[in-house]
Amino acid sequence: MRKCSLDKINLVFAEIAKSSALYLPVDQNDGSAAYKKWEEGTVWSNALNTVRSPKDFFFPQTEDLMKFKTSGKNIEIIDTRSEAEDFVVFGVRACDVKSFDILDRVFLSEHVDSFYGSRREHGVIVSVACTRPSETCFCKTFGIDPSESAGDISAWKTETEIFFKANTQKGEELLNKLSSLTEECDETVVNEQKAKINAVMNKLPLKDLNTEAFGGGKTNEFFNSPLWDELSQTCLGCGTCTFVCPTCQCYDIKDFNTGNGVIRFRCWDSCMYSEFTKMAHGNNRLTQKERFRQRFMHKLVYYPENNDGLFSCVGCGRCISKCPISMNIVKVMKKMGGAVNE
Amino acid sequence: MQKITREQLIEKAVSLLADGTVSCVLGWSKGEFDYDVTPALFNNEEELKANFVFNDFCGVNFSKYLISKTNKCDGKILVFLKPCDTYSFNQLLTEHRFDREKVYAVGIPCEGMADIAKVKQICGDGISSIAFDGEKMAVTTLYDDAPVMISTADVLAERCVNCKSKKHVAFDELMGDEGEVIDSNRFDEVEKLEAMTPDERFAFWQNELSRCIRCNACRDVCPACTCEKCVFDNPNSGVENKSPANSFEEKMFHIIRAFHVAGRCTDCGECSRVCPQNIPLHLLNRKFIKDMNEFYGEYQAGAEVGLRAPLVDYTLTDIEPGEVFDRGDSDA
Amino acid sequence: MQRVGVFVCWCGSNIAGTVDVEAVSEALKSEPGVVFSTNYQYMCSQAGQDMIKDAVKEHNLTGIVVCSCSPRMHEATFRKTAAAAGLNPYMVEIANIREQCSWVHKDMLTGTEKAIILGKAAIAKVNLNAPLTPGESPVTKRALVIGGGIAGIQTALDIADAGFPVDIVEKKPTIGGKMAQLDKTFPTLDCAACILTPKMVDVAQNEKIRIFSYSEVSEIKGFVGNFDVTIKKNARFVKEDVCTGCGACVEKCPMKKVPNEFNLGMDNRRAIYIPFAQAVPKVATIDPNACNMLKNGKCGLCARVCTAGAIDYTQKDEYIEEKYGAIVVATGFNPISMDKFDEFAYNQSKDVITSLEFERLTNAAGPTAGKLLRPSDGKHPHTIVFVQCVGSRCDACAEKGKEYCSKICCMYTAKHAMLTRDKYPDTEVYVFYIDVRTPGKNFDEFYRRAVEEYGVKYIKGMVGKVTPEGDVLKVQASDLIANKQLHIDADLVVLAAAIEPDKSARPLATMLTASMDTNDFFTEAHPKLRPVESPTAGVFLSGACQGPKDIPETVSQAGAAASKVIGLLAKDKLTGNPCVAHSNELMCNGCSSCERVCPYGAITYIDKEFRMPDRTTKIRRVASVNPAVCQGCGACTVTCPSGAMDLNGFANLQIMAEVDAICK
Amino acid sequence: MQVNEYKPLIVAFCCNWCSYAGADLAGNNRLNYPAEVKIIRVPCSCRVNPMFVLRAFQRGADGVIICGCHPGDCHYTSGNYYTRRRMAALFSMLDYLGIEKERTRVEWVSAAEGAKFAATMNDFVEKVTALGENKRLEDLRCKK
Amino acid sequence: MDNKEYLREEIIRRSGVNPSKCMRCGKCSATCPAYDEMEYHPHQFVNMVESGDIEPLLNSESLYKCLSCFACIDRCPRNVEPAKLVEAVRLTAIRKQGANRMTADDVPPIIDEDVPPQLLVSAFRKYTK
Repeated sequence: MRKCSLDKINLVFAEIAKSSALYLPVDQNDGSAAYKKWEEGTVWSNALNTVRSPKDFFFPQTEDLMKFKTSGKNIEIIDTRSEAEDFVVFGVRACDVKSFDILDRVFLSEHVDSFYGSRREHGVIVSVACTRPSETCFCKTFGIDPSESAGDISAWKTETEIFFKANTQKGEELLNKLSSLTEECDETVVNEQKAKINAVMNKLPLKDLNTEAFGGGKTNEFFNSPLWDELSQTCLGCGTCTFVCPTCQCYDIKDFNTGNGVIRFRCWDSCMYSEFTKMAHGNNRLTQKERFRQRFMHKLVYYPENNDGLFSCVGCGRCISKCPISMNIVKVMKKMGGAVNE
Repeated sequence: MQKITREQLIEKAVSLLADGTVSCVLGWSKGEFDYDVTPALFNNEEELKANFVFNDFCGVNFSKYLISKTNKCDGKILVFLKPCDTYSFNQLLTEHRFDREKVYAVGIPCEGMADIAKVKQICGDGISSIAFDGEKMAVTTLYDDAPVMISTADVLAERCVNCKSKKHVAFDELMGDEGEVIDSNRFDEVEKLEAMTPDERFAFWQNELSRCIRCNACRDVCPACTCEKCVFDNPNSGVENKSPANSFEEKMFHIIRAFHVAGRCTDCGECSRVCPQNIPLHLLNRKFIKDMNEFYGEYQAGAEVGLRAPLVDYTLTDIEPGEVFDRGDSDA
Repeated sequence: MQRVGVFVCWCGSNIAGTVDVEAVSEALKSEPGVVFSTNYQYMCSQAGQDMIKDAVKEHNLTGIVVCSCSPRMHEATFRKTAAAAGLNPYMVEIANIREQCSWVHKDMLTGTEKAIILGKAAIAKVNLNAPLTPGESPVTKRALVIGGGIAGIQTALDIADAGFPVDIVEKKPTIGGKMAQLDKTFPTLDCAACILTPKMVDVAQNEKIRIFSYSEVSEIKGFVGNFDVTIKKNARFVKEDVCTGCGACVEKCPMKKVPNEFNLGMDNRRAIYIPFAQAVPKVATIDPNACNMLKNGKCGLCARVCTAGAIDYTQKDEYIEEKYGAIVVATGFNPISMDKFDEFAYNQSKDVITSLEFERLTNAAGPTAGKLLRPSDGKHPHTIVFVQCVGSRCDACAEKGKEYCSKICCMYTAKHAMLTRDKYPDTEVYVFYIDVRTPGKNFDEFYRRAVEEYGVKYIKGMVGKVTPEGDVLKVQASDLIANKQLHIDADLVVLAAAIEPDKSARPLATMLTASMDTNDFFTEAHPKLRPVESPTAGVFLSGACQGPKDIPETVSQAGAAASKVIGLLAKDKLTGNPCVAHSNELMCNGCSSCERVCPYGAITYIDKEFRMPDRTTKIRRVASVNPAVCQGCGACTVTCPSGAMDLNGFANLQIMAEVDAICK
Repeated sequence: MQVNEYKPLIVAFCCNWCSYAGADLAGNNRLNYPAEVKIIRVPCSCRVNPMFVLRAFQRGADGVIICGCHPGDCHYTSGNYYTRRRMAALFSMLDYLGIEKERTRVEWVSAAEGAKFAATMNDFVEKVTALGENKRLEDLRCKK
Repeated sequence: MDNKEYLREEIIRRSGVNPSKCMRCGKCSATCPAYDEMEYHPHQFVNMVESGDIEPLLNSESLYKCLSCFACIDRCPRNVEPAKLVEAVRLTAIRKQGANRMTADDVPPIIDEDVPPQLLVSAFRKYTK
């Protein structure tokens, strides 16, 4: 374990930025924080929660898959794939780190998504233990420990200092680069910090929320539940929840006609949209209720069913704070879960 | 703190359910915390007593729901409308979007709604409870032992700071006393922008719109966006697009959306309320409203049912498109 | 995707001079969809057209692009060619490489480049063209004329002459209108009755013409060629077909004190009456507000004296439904009310009258049997003051009068002044004017005669005040040229009141979806080129309902309107322009924006049942365009936010494809 | 000299009854105007959807001009009055977003005004050329 | 802007009248009860203001002959409102240093039982800045 004083943090950033692009949460004028590329003078936000999750770094909202160049009646195909540059994402919360496992299981199992894969290889994640969990946090529900974040490097932040622990090869390498700026130390301070955080965790309003009721094999139990009508009745069908969600991974592949060619690109899609997974025969989910159900069934039942019980929600709380009508997975779990969550 | 209380509203709803005037109620349902309120249909007294809430966070404009809900609910549906909501209500009637006969509208006074983001900017994250008390709200967080006292006025949502009217322009029944149309400063922001140089304006919007994630919340919440199928969702429209692939498409979406609601937008402010990226979308709509007021005379969409919007109307002596710019600059 | 053939025209050297036609046809070969491309000296020539026809057969083309002169020149030609080759004529697109390319650009390179781009745009468009067939609608060979004044009469006669049945709807008990009330007509001074009444008789006797007098139009549905009109025949309590017009009932009627509107209330008529001797139809009418029998069941004299037994106190309003192919509006005008002009003491003194009242006073059939006598005391007036522009040419915000010039006042005032001096040389006649406007054949000569031969005193200036004092009217006016204020003791003051469209015009316009200007005059389809047609297809304008007019003008316009109607009724079918708007009902949400911008009222709304995604059905209000009425301007397509409205031949996607091709 | 090298791309929407005929007249009288102007024929100026204008800019146009009958002379009586309002609103909005106002224009050109058409186009091209490439409403994907 | 032009603008601004709307019908003069007292009649007033000869008007007695009965305003078919012009010119005149038409001292001698006090007051107001 190594530590460094927070007044030296910008030197650390500078050091990292030397060898690879560095992204970290920065305060925006509207009071929220967003990941920005670090350059001299950029200030690391104290807010850990960002509106957009760091999934963007590996699975961007839009990316080109291939191009067709047309001239007259001839078509030429251009492969747009290229090896990603090295980059570092600094200050990722434990829950967001967890979301990468969930995405990996989708993109890196048969067949490997080379776009995603290449970014995962070249990205180094420096996760930071939470200092001030929000009332919307419920990562514990999914067995995540915000004080023990699992990036390539785990970091802990106190009033004055920041502590680093490498968990992977990539992490080691990066930490070595910082050796001149950091010094070896023991874990006492960190342990105090952990204790602090866990103390807060036990005060959180959603601390008792649990997943007992859900998981693989529960399809029949929930699918036809009458409760879906009530839960979805005022859903606007916008994509906010899915787009701010760190684990939503659905995308659409579209062609854009540039006039002198075609760009085939993929972009995030949302199961809340009426056009989602539209096929030759039309839509297979015709009403908002069905789309709404799909999202939560996927997170709480289908995904665990195919991924040894792993839920595809990390309790980051983004959907809770951003949904225009404040309908969210917590409310769904409580309604559907019945007694266990009351 | 709202003048009208949860209890009064429940009482009203219960009595209307009881005498069969209405068969269901469109209202606010309490959430996990004291501020996350969800619109919901209530069918009976029990549900109301259990979940109905009314507080400074009930900003949702119900008007648009009437389009779908009037078909769902047999018998009349009771809807509580804040003054600004009544304008959307009228505009939707103007466009024949729902059956007036199937709605029983109760106008309720509104003291302005709070913006939770502003609250959090003052007392930080981790809110465990909010108690309403006169002009103030007591906010308790996980991190301070004593509640922080915040005056409601300081955390009013932008649209309420610049409230354009406390008058109900449509209702079957009015609770509390009738307010007046207010001449607000809602165009000041627009004027500030007009005063900037084109480069500054471009930079401003570039920065704002670049945050757009095309979640469509602004569109889907908008009481003026009631198309059966939006051009941006329609593969045959020629302009369909699902994501802001680049700065052009960000602009394209927001310009066209603003243009499509121009003259129909009542400036209810829902778009800005729901934007997860806090893009000041109301500044686009208000630009159109301000322009039309200046070019073609004062016009408030939804002020009456059946009004003719500026863009579906004309006079023989309208301003020429070439003249609009200099005007803008001179206003500056 | 179509199989497109491209035909580049040299137009001799007109195009080939600055455009390398060879290069163009070569370049366009490789465009998507193009299967054949060639060029030729004169595409529009027989040989050229044959070339196209052969190519269509040989390469079984489904679309044709001709790069040539302006489509305004030869689009029709090549559409015919396509049709002859068995293609739908609307599968042809023209790239205008002459007027908009070779003729405006000097050097070969730029010319050729641009020609290629224009060609590409046309190809991109034609690839999205769809065969169009013009809608056809039958024509009801019957015309409706609303208003039985000289305008309506003339129009009806002309249409009937051409052999088409015409109905006239007149709200008064008789046709004839204002002209029937006039004495003489300027500038020829022949008596109005002498020239009008024969025409009225013609109308009555023409078996092609039906007169609905004492009737109004109550509802109009349908569109050009197919109007469904409901006519309300007000109960006149006299059986029209039985009444002989002998007038015995009128003689006997005890209710003698009913103001006679035909003489503008200057004398009285009975409760049962015939407006005037030459009325058509010459049928009595009972005024329900005056008749004792109808009011309280007492009297019934007329029924007893009527040998024909035409009186029927139980008669009810009758509604008649009729189909028409064309409608002519001839609702005419009225003098405006003088109430707002207290300064002229119109309401204080009987001796202050309007020019129309003056007409009656000098009319042999009038209240004074043609003798010019003061309404107050029946004395002969010795000093008469005429005031022009009363209520005409007022400032918009004055709210008293009208902004426009009423056009006829200058001439009839000159006429009145002249006639007065002619019949009664001992009278002093003053005319106060702001300007004297006498454009028109023999008009100015007429006015000069009034001044020079008849010694009418024309004074540049306005009357400011008229005060009745004893039996004289103190007139205070200004003489601007002498810069004096005049004080004249007049016996009679005649006001040339402005004229305004009849009150019935506005509601009628709404029924017809015909547009009106702010003064309630009907607007014409084009101010210069279509002056007698309203923008609404199948509706035509005749007479003063379109703007102030004198008799000759009215008559000529009436004829013009008739000829338009005849042109329409002569057709068996109307083939519309197929490039019309159509709404995609699945996307339309019935918001009514399109209806509001449609200048032709072509859009209506229907409730349609839809299967909803959740397998329920829902009734929705959706727009439907009447292709026979739509003219294809496209205003609706832009107003429609969902893009449910689109325009055949100029579809959103087609225009965007052109944009793309040009910007490539 | 670079400015002279640069050739802008202008899309002109012309109503069939007045402006398109005006353009033809310009041709008949051999009145030159830059070849950068490409005309698209529409039945009436009121057919021009703001989406077309943006589309043109997206695809690489540097200026868009809409020509219609003079107010009062519209073949469809009122079409150009709507155009006038729509485009006034749209242009004002584009200006508000910081898009150069010289890139958009509405002109009333009658069928008799061939000279005016040519003059207008010359002037417009000149103004747009002075501005240089359209950077603020461009879509890089459409660049060659 | 030369003085003549300036005066014209000033009068038009103060009166809020647009003299160019005048159609030369003379109805104002025709209605004017003070016509004979006046050297310049209402219609001339309008005409002169439009052509900018304000000087003669400023020095003319007519200014004080106008009774402000507003008959001309009421009757003018063009809404030109001549009386407002007269008023504007009068103001311009009396606003000049010491150009008051009437001073407090002038009042006592003309007090008269038969004259209602309001008349004096209003006259005083009208003739004094």
